[in-house]
Amino acid sequence: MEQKTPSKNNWLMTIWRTIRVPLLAILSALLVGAVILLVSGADPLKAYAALFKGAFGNANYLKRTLEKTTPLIFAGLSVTFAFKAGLFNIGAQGQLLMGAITAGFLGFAIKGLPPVLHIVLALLGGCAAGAFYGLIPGLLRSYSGAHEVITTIMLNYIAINLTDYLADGPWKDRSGTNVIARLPLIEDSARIPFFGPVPVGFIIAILIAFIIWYMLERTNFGFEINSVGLNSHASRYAGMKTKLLMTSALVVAGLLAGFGGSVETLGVVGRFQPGFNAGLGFDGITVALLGRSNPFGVILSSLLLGAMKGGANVMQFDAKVPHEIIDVIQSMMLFFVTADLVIRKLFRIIKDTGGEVTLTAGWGQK
Amino acid sequence: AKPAPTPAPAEPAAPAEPAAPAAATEADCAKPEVICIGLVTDVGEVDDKSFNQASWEGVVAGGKEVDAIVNYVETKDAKDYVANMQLFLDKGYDILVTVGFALGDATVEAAKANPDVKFIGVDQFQGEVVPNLAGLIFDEAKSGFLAGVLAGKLTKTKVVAAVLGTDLVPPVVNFNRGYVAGAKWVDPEINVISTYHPGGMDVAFTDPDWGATTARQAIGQKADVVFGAGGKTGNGALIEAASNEGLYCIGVDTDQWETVPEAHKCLVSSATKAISPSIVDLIKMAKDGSFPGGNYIGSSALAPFHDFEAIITQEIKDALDEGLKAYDANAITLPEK
Amino acid sequence: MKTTTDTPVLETKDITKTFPGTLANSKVSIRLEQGEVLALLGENGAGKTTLMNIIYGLYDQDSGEIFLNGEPYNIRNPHDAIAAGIGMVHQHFMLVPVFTVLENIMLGAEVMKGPFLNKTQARQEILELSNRYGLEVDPDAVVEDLPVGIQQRVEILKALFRDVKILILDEPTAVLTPQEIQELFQIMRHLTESGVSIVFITHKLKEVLEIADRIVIMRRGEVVGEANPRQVSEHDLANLMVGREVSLVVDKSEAAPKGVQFEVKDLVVKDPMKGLAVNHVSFAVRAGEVLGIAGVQGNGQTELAEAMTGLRKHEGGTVWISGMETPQANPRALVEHGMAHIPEDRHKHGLILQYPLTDNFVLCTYYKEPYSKHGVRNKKAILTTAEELIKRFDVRTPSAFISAGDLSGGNQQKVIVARELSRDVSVVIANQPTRGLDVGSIEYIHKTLIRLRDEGAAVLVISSELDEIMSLSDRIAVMYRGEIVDVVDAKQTTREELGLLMAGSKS
Amino acid sequence: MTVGVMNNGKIRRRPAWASPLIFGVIVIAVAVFSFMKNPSVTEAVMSAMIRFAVPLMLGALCGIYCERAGIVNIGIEGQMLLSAFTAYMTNVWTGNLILALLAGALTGALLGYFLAVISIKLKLNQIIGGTVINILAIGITGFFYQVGMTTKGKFGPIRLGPLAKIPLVGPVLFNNPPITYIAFLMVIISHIIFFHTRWGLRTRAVGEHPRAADTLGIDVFKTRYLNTIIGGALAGLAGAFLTLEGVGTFERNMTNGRGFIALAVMIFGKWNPIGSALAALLFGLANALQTQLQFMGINIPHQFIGMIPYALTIVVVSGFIGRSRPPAAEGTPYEKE
Ligand SMILES: Nc1ncnc2c1ncn2[C@@H]1O[C@H](COP(=O)(O)OP(=O)(O)OP(=O)(O)O)[C@@H](O)[C@H]1O
Ligand SMILES: Nc1ncnc2c1ncn2[C@@H]1O[C@H](COP(=O)(O)OP(=O)(O)OP(=O)(O)O)[C@@H](O)[C@H]1O
Ligand SMILES: [Mg+2]
Ligand SMILES: [Mg+2]
Repeated sequence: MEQKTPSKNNWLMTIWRTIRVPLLAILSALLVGAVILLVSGADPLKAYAALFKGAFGNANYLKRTLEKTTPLIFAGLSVTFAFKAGLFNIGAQGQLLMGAITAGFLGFAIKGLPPVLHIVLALLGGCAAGAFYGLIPGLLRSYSGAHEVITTIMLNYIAINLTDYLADGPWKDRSGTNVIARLPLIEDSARIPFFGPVPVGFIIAILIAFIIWYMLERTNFGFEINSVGLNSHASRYAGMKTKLLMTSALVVAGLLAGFGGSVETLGVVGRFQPGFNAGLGFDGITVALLGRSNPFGVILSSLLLGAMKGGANVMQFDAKVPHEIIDVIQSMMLFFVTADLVIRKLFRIIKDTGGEVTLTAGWGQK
Repeated sequence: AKPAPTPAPAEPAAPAEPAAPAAATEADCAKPEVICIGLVTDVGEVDDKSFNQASWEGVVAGGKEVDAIVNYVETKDAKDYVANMQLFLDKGYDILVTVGFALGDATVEAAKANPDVKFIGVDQFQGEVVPNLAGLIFDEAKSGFLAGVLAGKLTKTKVVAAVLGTDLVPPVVNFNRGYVAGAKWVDPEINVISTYHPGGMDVAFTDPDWGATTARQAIGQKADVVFGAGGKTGNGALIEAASNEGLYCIGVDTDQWETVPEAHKCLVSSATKAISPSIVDLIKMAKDGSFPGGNYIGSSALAPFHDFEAIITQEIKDALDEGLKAYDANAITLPEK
Repeated sequence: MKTTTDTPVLETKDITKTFPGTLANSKVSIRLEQGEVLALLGENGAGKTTLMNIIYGLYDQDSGEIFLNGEPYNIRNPHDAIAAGIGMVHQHFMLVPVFTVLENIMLGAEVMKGPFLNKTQARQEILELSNRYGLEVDPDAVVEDLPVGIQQRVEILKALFRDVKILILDEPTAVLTPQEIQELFQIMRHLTESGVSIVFITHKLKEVLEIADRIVIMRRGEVVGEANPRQVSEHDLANLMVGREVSLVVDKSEAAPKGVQFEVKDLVVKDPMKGLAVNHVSFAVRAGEVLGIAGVQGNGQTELAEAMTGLRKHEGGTVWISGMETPQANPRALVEHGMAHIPEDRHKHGLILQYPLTDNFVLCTYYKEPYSKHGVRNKKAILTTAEELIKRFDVRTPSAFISAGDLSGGNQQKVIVARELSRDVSVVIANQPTRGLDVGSIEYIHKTLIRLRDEGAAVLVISSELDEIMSLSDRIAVMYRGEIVDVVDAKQTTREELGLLMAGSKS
Repeated sequence: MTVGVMNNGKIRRRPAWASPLIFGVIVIAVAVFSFMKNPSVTEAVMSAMIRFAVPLMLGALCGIYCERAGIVNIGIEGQMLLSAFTAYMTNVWTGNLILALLAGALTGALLGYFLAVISIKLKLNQIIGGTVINILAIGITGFFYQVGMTTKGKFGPIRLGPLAKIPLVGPVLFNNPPITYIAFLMVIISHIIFFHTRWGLRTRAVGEHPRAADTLGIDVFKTRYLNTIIGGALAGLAGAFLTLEGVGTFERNMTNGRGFIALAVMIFGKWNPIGSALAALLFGLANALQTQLQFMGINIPHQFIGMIPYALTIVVVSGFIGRSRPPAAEGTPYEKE
């Protein structure tokens, strides 16, 4: 639900209004981080300069930051979409893995396809695998009442086991030079290319975010998803197929996560390898919350997180700061960005009227 | 909280000692007369009490020998291997140590692209020879076998256990294959109960509670020797064994007498692979121009018995010698996994 | 039962309270004398509940003061109010649905035995209370399983369980049957005799005249007058409240029914707790007539309505619209067949409270043109419709973008009525359509229902309000224990006859 | 006044612990049977079950206290991790296990207070609050943890006199270290608190319908604060279990998702202490069984064995326990106008 502000005065002002609180929040988080850095004897300015350099300093760094941002956007969108239907998708991790391994398999197993076709095919496969992996908790939730938080956590572990098995068993790279559990390299025809320093996967992610936004805001399907999330009884009364909708919300969520996994395999890693996608699903939750369950917010928050992840090693290298500090700063950012109230008090900003955001309240809908 | 990335004494995880040789700094790495050695860890910390740490200790010790500036970067995301190597290459480092099989591809590529820089790839088997890249590999099954023989000799219940990290990486599997073979070589009747951690790569080596509980479960069914092979997961198993009377435990990778003091009560020995000394050797070879491309096999053996010297009878020592001979003569067949 | 003393037990002075966009109370001053029943009248959104919530410490007033027995008393929270002997039965139940009756009643006033709850003794006390006042409940039933009428009893028992000196009853009669209302009045008299003072809020003018000692009338946040129940008529009160002339009787022409437009054949609904909630019910409604279904709450009307409107699966029977059998449990198909449904529970089924009014107005038709085209929503068309309906149905709201949850209950009901009755409909099922509404709104909704009848719709009104049933219906079916026991002609029946049928004694 | 009302609405409701209990009975039956065939293995599996279950049980209890009062806590993982760390550090510094235990519980309580402030005072999204705790805990522990510290020991088992002599039950239940006993005790105490005391009744009311509770003079904020703090202390105990009883030492990230599993356990047990305890035991059993299958050398890829606990949970949750309904007001800040 977006809130309408009828007055259309200065759009610059409007943008400033919407971003000033998050900006100040980021600033506050960096300040807290600086204090910790100072206490531990490091030079915060140097550290932050290194962090920034590592994230955006040259084309290579920028490229890496965008590479790191891409899967976050997908995972964040996945969590967001489920939120909208009142469901808490902790399963993005598993869905992402399923997508990643399927795309990785299609990427190496199919030979001799023209590039674009091969990429599309592998992406479709990855999306389908993710969607399927969202379908399971969706069906269980709708038709047996099993809570999606439990089932998706469990499915995450099952996905890890399953992909480990495949990577160490039937789909293992059996070439002489390989000894470890992983799939063979994908064919060149399946590699998602770059557009200058910008990974094409990143562009796809932005596009998908826009599509999701449009879907949620402008289409009947989005309206139905939102309705089910807010009041499933009233949605049924209004003639919506609530069980089907909840199931499809998790299917779409799974598809998005699977998409992210595929893009990761085809665009960044080049093969499926256990451990290469660790933690992305949970980062998706962070990103979704930080982005306030808004697809554009998800893009921004993914960029922020992606930059921090991208710059972390340079910060460690140049400023001799352990990268754990990144976690501390990240959690502070999450805190301040969501703690409008604190920021507004701190910086004496009066509350804008409206602009209330609905996030999920608890374990999805009751 | 980490050992300082400057030259430091070779003690594990000792605090920084800022005395840099010849007052050279990292900025001088590009100069030919200044030797700089960089280390890129596998996902994990440089003080992981395991192969990252052992490698770093090797780098520090080697750096001392050749008067070099040393530094490390910890990898947080597996996708950053290349980027992390590039950090050193951009600064003009001369020797790069990359730790772990997972960095293998990235290291080969970097070595090919930077023929003037020497690369040491720990645990990286080389399929083809790149002259400036030495793949430091070990015969883990060998020290595993010796551990198995030791266990087979020490057990009274005829049940010995192994608590292992993941089987997704060969070293762990090889340790276990050797261990099983060793115990059975002593007495085919011995029941070897071994378990791999059921989780993925990201947790398999960092789950000491699982290791401890699993060791306990093995001890409960009469296992009296526990082989803990799997980073911190294995360490959990060692510590659990130490809290029981009359049990023995065997560590892995390095001499764990140094890294897991909580296990002193049971730690008879460790199935080591000599990561640190081999790295020191390779660094020295890099300096005097005898750097070997291709695979470089480091030694693997049992660590000293420390406090248990008295218990290790001559008979056991003989058996170990005999076993080693049999192993070297390829007279031992290892089980599948 | 007024025993006049000099100082009122409760007095408010110039209470003002604003919500974002709404002035809910503006300098409200009222007095409550010892042992009297003070009725508070006012249209929906007049600010009655707000004032009571302030007195009870649930809201903080922006300005103004409260006096208890002449002393200024700062009520910061309900705890203070309870300490001062104030009890309140809230308009929207304040019951924990998953708790038992017993737990709900003892909550906050627990009976203890050492560190533990003494449920045995509490049960005893509750049974005594309920015997004394004739408020029969099973202390161990879970509240959410109970029909609303019984939940209301629990609310009243809750107040009685704590000795109160001042009792606030906010629309307690909205969900009660006539008999239950009489018994409530009995209790109220009993209480005032023992010195308790009562504030009584209702929209039913008959009740006010029957029980009140004094009437205070509010409109748009202000006190606009005071009346003596012995000197005014219902008509006067209605006009005072709404500020214009209202007609209390539904003026309708003779019905001109045509063919059967809506039919229910042999409908069976099972309920895990009730067995056959709807027991082989059949009836037909013709185009151009209003069939009322009367019955005491809890006799299967809810289940019947839910089954007919597709909200619930039924175990047997069929539902026909214009000669076509409709599919089971499929509200969308029914809408497509031309059914409008005003649901009993507006918060659960009727509205998505977080949505703006715009979206709520098209909740059932969002997928149709012009509200959407090829699956894409047309927000402009939705807004146009919303603004038109707000005007046409006199919904009191600052804008069409306000969340439905921020409207007063009466206005929420209007939104639903507007949505359902503005469509092209052939069958209208209105379940308790005017519950909690003020006379002005009731008048409007009744008129609309009759207009739809005259335009040829088959109208089914389910209500526990006998007056409403009698004045709207052309024929009246009476439900008792899941069955329709009789269908009578509205013009020929009497309240007494209906009352007997509803009580299960077939004439 | 009862005219025509068909029923006062009494339906048979299955208590939350009913379905886990059915499993419990089955498990006991199987255990007794296998005990007669192979006592030591059965004992070992049962003991391992309990050990796996204890941190889950305490974590789930934490969740129950918070959520029954209306506060969603997905920060259990972080609370456990940080408490494990402080308990460990206290043990290192003082060598006093009791002090260390208290430090762990206190840390958990402090983080509980932090979550309470975030969700009650600042009215932030509670899931964010929990996430902040999780990330913060990883950062802080990683940053401050130093390798090379050792503790003097960990809690050992306390035999409960003659009880410990009962076959099977004795060694499994009555020969455990203190935190295990505390966990079981807390399950029972919590059950009594929630369903038989004033505090519990009020807490549940606050979690279901805070406004109703408020109208009855119950201090919603205070109730939420205290429960979240108590819950935090329990998560702290779970963390302390890992470092003081389970393993005896700390490692980065050693919770490895147990906090999240605890949440699943809580939901599985339908927000009921006894139900959750049984669910935790079921989970522990599945874990112990998968280890045992590997011990037995069952020849299927261990990943499939590793899936067992998770697959089993899904089957159980979807087939047997049906819908679990969270406290209605959970996750929403309470506001007074
Ligand atoms: N919590 C709230 N937030 C915003 N507006 C509110 C709130 N509570 C009441 N209002 C508004 O204040 C006005 C007075 O509401 P109140 O509930 O007091 O009316 P009422 O006289 O009780 O009406 P009804 O007869 O429908 O119960 C209404 O316009 C209502 O929408
Ligand atoms: N915090 C709130 N924010 C927004 N709207 C609210 C809030 N609290 C209550 N409301 C809405 O304001 C209206 C008035 O609330 P209140 O609790 O006073 O009910 P009421 O007016 O007495 O009941 P009725 O629904 O019969 O009018 C209700 O419709 C309610 O949904
Ligand atoms: Mg009201
Ligand atoms: Mg109102």
